[in-house]
Amino acid sequence: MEDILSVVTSLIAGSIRVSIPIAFAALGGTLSERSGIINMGLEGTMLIGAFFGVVGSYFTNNVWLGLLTAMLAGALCGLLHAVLTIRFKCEHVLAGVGINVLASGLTVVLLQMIWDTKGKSAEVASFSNISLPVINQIPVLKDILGEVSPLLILLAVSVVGVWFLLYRTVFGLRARVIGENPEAAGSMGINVYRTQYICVILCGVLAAIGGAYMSIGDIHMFSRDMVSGRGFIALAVVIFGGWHPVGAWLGSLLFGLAQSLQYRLQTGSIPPQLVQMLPYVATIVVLIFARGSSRRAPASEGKHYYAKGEQ
Amino acid sequence: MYAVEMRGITKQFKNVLANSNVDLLVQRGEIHSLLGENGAGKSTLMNILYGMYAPTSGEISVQGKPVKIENPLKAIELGIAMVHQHFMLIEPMTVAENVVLGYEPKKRGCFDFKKAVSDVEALAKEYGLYVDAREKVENLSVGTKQRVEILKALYRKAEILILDEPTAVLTPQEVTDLFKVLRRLKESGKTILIITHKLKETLALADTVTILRKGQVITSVSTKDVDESKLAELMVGRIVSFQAEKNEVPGEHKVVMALRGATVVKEKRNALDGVSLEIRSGEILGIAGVEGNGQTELIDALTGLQRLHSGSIELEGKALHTARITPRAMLEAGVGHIPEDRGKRGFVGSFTIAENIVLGYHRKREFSNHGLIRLKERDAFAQKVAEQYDVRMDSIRDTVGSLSGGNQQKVIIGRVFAQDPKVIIAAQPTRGVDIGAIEYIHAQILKMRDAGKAILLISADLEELTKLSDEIAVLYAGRIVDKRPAKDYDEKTLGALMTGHAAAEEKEA
Amino acid sequence: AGEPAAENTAGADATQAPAESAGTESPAGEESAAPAEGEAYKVAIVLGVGGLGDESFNDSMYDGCQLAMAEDPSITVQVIEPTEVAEFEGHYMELARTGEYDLIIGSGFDGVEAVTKVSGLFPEQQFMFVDGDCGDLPNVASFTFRDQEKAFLLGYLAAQTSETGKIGVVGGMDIPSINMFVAGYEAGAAYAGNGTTVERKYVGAWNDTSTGKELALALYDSGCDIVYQAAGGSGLGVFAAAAEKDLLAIGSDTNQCLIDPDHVFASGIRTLNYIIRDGILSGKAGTLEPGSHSVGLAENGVTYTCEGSNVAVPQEVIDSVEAVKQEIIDGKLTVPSTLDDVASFIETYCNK
Amino acid sequence: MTVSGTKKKASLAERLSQNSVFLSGAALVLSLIVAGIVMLIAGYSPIEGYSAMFTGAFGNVSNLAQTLGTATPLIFAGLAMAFAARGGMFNIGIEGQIIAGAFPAALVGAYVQGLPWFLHIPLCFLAGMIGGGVWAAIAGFLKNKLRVSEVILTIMLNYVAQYLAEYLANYQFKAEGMLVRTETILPSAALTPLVPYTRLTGGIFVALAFAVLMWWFLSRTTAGYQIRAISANPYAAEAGGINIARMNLLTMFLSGALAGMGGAVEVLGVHGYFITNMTSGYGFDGVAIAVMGQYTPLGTVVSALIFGALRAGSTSMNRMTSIPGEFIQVLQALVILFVSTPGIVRMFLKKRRQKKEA
Ligand SMILES: Nc1ncnc2c1ncn2[C@@H]1O[C@H](COP(=O)(O)OP(=O)(O)OP(=O)(O)O)[C@@H](O)[C@H]1O
Ligand SMILES: Nc1ncnc2c1ncn2[C@@H]1O[C@H](COP(=O)(O)OP(=O)(O)OP(=O)(O)O)[C@@H](O)[C@H]1O
Ligand SMILES: [Mg+2]
Ligand SMILES: [Mg+2]
Repeated sequence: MEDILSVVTSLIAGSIRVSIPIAFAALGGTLSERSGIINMGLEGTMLIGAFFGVVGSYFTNNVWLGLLTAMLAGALCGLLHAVLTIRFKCEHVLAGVGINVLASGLTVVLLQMIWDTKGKSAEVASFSNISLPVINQIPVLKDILGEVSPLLILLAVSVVGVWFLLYRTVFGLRARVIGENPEAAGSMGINVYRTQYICVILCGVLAAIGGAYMSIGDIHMFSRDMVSGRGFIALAVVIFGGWHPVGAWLGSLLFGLAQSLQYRLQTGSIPPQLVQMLPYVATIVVLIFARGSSRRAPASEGKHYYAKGEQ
Repeated sequence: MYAVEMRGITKQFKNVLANSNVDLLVQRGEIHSLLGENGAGKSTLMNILYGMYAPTSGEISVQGKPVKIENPLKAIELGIAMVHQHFMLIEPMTVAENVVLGYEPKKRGCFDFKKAVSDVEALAKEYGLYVDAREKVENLSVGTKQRVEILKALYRKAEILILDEPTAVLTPQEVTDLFKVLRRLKESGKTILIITHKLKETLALADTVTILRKGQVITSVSTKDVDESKLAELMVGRIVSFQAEKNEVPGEHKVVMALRGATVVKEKRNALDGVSLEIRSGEILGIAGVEGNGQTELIDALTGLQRLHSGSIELEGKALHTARITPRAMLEAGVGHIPEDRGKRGFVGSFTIAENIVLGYHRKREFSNHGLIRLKERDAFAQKVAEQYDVRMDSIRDTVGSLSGGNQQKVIIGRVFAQDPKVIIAAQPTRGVDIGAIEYIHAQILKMRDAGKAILLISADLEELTKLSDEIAVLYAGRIVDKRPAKDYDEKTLGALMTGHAAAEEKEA
Repeated sequence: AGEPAAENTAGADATQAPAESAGTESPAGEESAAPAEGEAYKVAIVLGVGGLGDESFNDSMYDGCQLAMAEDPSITVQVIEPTEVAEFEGHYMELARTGEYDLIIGSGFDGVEAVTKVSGLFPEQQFMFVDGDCGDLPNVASFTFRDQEKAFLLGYLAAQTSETGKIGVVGGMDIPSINMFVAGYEAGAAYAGNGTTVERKYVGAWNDTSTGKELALALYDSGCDIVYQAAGGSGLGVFAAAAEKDLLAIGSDTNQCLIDPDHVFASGIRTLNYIIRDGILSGKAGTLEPGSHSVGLAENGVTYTCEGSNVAVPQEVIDSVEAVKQEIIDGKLTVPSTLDDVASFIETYCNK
Repeated sequence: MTVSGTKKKASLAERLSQNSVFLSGAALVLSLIVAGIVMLIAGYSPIEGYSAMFTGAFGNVSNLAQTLGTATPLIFAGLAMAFAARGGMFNIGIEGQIIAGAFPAALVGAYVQGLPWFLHIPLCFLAGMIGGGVWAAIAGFLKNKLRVSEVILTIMLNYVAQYLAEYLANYQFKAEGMLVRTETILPSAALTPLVPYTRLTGGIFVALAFAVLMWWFLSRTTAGYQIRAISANPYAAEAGGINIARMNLLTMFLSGALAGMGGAVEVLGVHGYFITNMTSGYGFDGVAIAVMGQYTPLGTVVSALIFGALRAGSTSMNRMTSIPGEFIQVLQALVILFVSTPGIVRMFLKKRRQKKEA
């Protein structure tokens, strides 16, 4: 009995950990897509975040400054994406693919310039788990959430923050309007571009935090291409979560659960590839059953908006 | 002093001169109508005034002050508001959110939804524009959507209101309501610029009319000094006949297509509720009704776009098997379809005229050979149809999206009529089309009738309906509530029946 | 520091090893005229996919080149980092075609076919190949490692060190070259005879540190107290997990005790760098013997070390591991190299 | 005089700024310059790097052949993406479909015996097309049935394909030896290099033929017409009697079949067997290639050739210089971004013009 309980708590704690980087990126993706800009560059932005988190932490020896560096780098990625797609009308998908390729190359080039290696950075100061008061007194729950990464708390704050931003502020209302119908927004005198810029930059920041969690939250270094496809999973989670911040979080948790289950189901008796496949098959199956609730994408997503006189 | 003074406005698009040295003078507190054929440049001129387009050259003064209107924000600041031809509404959001957009009430930095609702309700009450501020726009009827658009303008304290073809999609009752509102606005000192193709409305509502043709101003006249035919002549440059010739078609009128007890359920509600009708050869059956009362479902059912939940469709006396009711099967059975929303269902904007003229018929032997397109035959056919139906174009390789609304409609009409259909489902065939084209389209429809086709005509334009139809059925809340020969109706009773009043009254009586 | 498998010692041994046993002391009188001392000797080395910075295979190869250059300044090395397996053949071909290089070094079981083909086309060109068996080619000296032997010792060591009776291994991928490690490790644990069970998990990627960590955490959570990583870059996550849980881990390829001395208590070692160095030097001396050479514990091509770790391993445990090592060197034990062979190994050696 | 002179020049620049071929070329140059600057900053010589790259891509017949050979699977990947886009579908699952095509092609190549090459090779292609097509059609089918975005479906199916193929190549169909791969195909199924020791095989002609075929299909067949109509306006297409669900399925199948061809050509021409990780990012290159080629077959072929040259050139830069290969990745990213963003080049032209006028 106790055994089963400890298996379950370990599984849930694992799901939460696995979901953190994906959730940050998906949250960013949600924000960006709600304003009409598809960000395929989540993967690359996460990688940049992971790298610059380590760079900042390495040079300042302060993990919070490391996180700040990652956020700034993420903001730059977002800005690049925004300039390309909004100012220069680059196809959204392509801008994202470009950022992914760029991040993958650039991080290694910089890795070599700073640490003279192409594999991994030096070990740097990183976040250690903090003990949550009250929760660490409650049986069972303390095994799951008693000791958590401070970034998990930041994630919870971000989910609420993004939700608040989108659904409670004027800015969010305008962003959602733009995602649906930028022409209407423009005709009401709303500055479409500025709103989109802000959303995409914030998206970059969030995705970068997700990446930074992997490097200075989960382990204490950067290793090349360490994001390993999580940005694409986040992209799927955005859709899965119905373009809603809470949905994005729940979607990430669900994927985290499947992944965490996979890690535990690998016992050697079943070929591992078949187990590794599980989270991806599970996602498809969940989609099959959740179809009724699947909401539609923001109507103008991926389209270019031309303010008057342009074109 | 003029509320709006536009002088020497020229607008050059890539290869179209949309406005050429246009002068437009609008008195404060008047209702000023813009009239002109499709593509004459009316919308362009108004978009310039609203800051959506920058003019290539020309000057604008508002309330006597020279201004530069770089963007809609500037226009709003100047007290100008615009209700567009295509509504600029955010469908999944509430009325209140749509109205306050750009000038949202805030409470402690957050969007104050409650205040937005109460503001909108107060405004609606003040001007008699009833809407539910908490309702999502996607659930509203067209007329209500329009009211939302006007509320948007009033919320911005607009002094000058531009309306681009506001009546094209309204029922007579809604038009009457709208005009009441507009007159009230005029009385409260607001200036109104309105674009419409309907001469009667222009004469009834406007003080002054400016007529555009091919991007140039022909003249500006007071409505007191003109009548319908004079206006039409000014507009088209020739005399337009309004009286469509309509004679009884001789011979037996067989039932070609029939609907028996057709029911369509949408969102748990019977959108179409046991409807039965018969469409006979050589006759036009008109359907009158307010949008949202089942017309769309009726059209979709007859063209195979919508599955029936119960009831049946008969073609030439034979009931169709449910599985056979698909758009393709209906097309191949000879049911031609002129869709109500031409931009949505009617054509593929990025396709050429030739490609659009065969859409739906592209599989026919004439145009395809074992799955291969017979380009030469197709293009020759398209050329012939485009010429026959008077599509104004450079070449059949132009995209349909680049044509004016009237010409787009001609492409669709040509496509359907050229295939020698047995039945024609014509929905809003002249919506947003200029009077020259209307005249032409009406003549074509009657020609089809005279050739023995069975025609179902669905139109929001009661004048069109009574003029063309042999018989009219009134659709209300998914049912046929009344059906009589067309000559037995006048617009007033029709209007009342459509809104459900008369039916109830008659029942009571 | 009296541990016999200390890295430096191991290295020193290995320096000799290939020269002693791996066929480089070929009988003189080969036609290939050995270039005189001081004469320029050009080497090209084609690394494995993934390139430098893996702190493992490729870095070790590169280290070997640098060692050789340090020893003999007349040696120059051109390093090539392919990004995909499909590039190997093109690289070998181009390098051989130029005729400029005295020795071309290739690597990896996935490059065997390419080098076999190219060496056949350019019989005059001398090749050296590591970590892949090229068989009896006249101009290719190939070296393979019996990694299962050191993994065996690590499994044997881990089983004796474990307090929970449960140990784990995280492999990079379920592929034969990784399963060599896993098989050796499992067999070694069984050979300890104390009923220790082994659980294995695979990351499915070489750069996914996060998954490496999660898999290790899953192993620790299920009761393992030692996890062996054979997952390249992903293995770094295993060490992070060990630190978080304050449990033990075992490293691979190089002395990874140095990464986290408090938790990594042992590490498998390949002396790939020395093999490369000696290959280059004997190539220059004209004594590099073609054909396939297999190096294991006996040849000091692979070994293990606890050097640098702060975790104390009892001397009697070390002694028992050394004893087993000697058994393997003496050929009394044949360590299985595939998972399929583990069962029969246990049948033969453990169930008596 | 001078006034009219500058005017003429300005109009030339203006005309150039409308010419997409010129813009793409200029973007290419621009990305080379920017990547060169990055190299300089990192302390490498861009001149050395580029000359090695250029030699490697075009220097002699076999290098040129290498470029074309490298471009071959990229053409297929790009066409697959372009085709789906022309049918209104966003197929991000090309990577998985390449695997799904490569695997059956390898099996047919290895196990079907006694066929002459002119039957065996087409049979392998067919297997590849069906494999890739079916894999993509799964996404199409689920999209129709469940109204689930094909983006999620294809991303997930990429992983499923990868693990499934890894499993099959590791257990059911594993060839002897250390590699996780299938048996080597029979000689009758192998595409032999056109230029010895390069990756260039007859596959390039097959790829070009498929590009022409795609153009022909889209513009000359009713099915192609229907597919295009759906992506341009599904509502009008539906009213025109076009079965959208069926056509979506067809679009995905054919797109996947193109990707599967890419996998089959790689197996028959380069590896000789299916091996895990053989796709090496072709899928995402395919996305970039198709978008850069504006979803037209010709544009796709041209941008695939550019990518092929970059890849081939990078291998030789790697061999001939000490510049790390990652710079090529940076360069490739810049090419993607600049070529697909003609606005940037236009802005440069404008700036130049303004300077001149000032
Ligand atoms: N954004 C644009 N780009 C290029 N041409 C345009 C654009 N907008 C309008 N035009 C062209 O300018 C001309 C005038 O169009 P406009 O919409 O002003 O006509 P209109 O009088 O409003 O017609 P309708 O009665 O059909 O609404 C047309 O030929 C149209 O095709
Ligand atoms: N509108 C039509 N009216 C009369 N006959 C038609 C029509 N459309 C198609 N046909 C005929 O129907 C037959 C079937 O057409 P065809 O096989 O080309 O379509 P299809 O390929 O089955 O369509 P899809 O592309 O949807 O699979 C042909 O002989 C064609 O001439
Ligand atoms: Mg207009
Ligand atoms: Mg057919």
